[in-house]
Amino acid sequence: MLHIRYFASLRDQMGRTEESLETTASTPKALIAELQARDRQAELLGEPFVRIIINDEIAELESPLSPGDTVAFCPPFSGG
Amino acid sequence: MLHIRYFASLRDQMGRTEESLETTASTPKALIAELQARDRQAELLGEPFVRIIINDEIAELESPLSPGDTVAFCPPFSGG
Amino acid sequence: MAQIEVEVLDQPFDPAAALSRLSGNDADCGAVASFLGQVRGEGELIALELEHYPGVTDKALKRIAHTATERWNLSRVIILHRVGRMETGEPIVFVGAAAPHRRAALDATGFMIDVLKTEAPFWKKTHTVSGSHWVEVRESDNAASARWLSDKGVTE
Amino acid sequence: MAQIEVEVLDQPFDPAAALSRLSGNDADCGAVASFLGQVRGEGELIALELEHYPGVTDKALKRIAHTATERWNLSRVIILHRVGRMETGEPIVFVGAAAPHRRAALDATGFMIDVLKTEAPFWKKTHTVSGSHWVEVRESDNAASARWLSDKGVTE
Repeated sequence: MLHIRYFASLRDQMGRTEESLETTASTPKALIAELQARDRQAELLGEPFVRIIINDEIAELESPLSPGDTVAFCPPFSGG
Repeated sequence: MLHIRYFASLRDQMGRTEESLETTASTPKALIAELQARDRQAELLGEPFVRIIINDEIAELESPLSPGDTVAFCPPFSGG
Repeated sequence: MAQIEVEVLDQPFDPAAALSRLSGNDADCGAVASFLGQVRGEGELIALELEHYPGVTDKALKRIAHTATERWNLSRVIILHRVGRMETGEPIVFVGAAAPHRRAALDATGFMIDVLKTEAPFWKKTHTVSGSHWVEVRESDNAASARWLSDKGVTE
Repeated sequence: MAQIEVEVLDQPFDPAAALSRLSGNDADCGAVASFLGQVRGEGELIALELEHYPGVTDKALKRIAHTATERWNLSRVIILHRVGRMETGEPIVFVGAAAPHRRAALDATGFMIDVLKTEAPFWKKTHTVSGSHWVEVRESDNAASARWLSDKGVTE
């Protein structure tokens, strides 16, 4: 199982703040494909500008995922 | 006649703060030559690092001098 | 060892007090550079709202401050960043560096504000009379940050 | 039109207050950069003394501030410079710029402090336990200033 969080405009897009998902996805890339197969709003998660954070560390599309991990999908950062 | 001012280390070197000089020097370069002919401490005034200010404006060795002008000889600026 | 002060705040802060802490009273620190970002009043703006990823932002800011102290010879570094709702003129971010020499202080300050824009999970939303929207990232911000970052990004 | 505040002071000044004036309450100024130089305590230093050319320094600083407002889009500029005798930790110089965008504020601040070092008639003397001497100009200061100046130097 993975914990998934959505931030800012991606939260608006997905219509939810977080969810838990039973999945065997072993990378964010595989997870995104699974979410896209499930619902149309997830289309945007595959865009190159999306930033991925796994267990509070900035990660990549191909970073390894383990059961229990928290994966966050973030739009481009715009602080400062 | 010209008014001459010396600042910081050049004042120490010349042993005076200011002086007035009857001269026909029409550039700082000519004035320096005249001062050097007069006393040995003026040697340093010909060094390339010396900054010249005429009537409160930064000037050059070849800038024109007129009677009554104030010419200041300054070591390199070290503010900030 | 450089002193590092990093804070994510949900209440207004005082940039002048931050500058005073930064300039401190160390004997070894002749140069203090700082940058303050505040809410710019634009046409229809009512308020700016800053969302962040709690825990991750704090860690990201500490990492940026720490990287600055590794790249430059610094005595003190400060990064303060607001979250929540802000009105026109309120401070959003304050970054600064105190150093023995001015180039280190100036460069470290530019580095921290540029890199913060792309490496810390903050998101800005503007509330205007005609609606609310998320602020788009400017390509120039990405370029400014990329200038400082190696392939490895900001180091641990 | 940018606001310009330039002052040569023979008494200590408060950099935090200067930052507050700089950040002001204009709607159009989101970015405020500043640089503070203060007396660095070095081994035997007792005091630093700053001589200047009255009248000329003031004019030189105004020119530098004015040139900054011509080169960058700025809302406010401050240059404050101490003269006289100062102890360790006392502020010597404060320069800063407020602007709609951060790059202008940061670059203008770097420009002003770099150019001030070679274009304004100030001279530093250190008083130490073993004697007094005039501070030598560092070649790196000349290079930093030259980076900004065209053949014509700072414009009228």
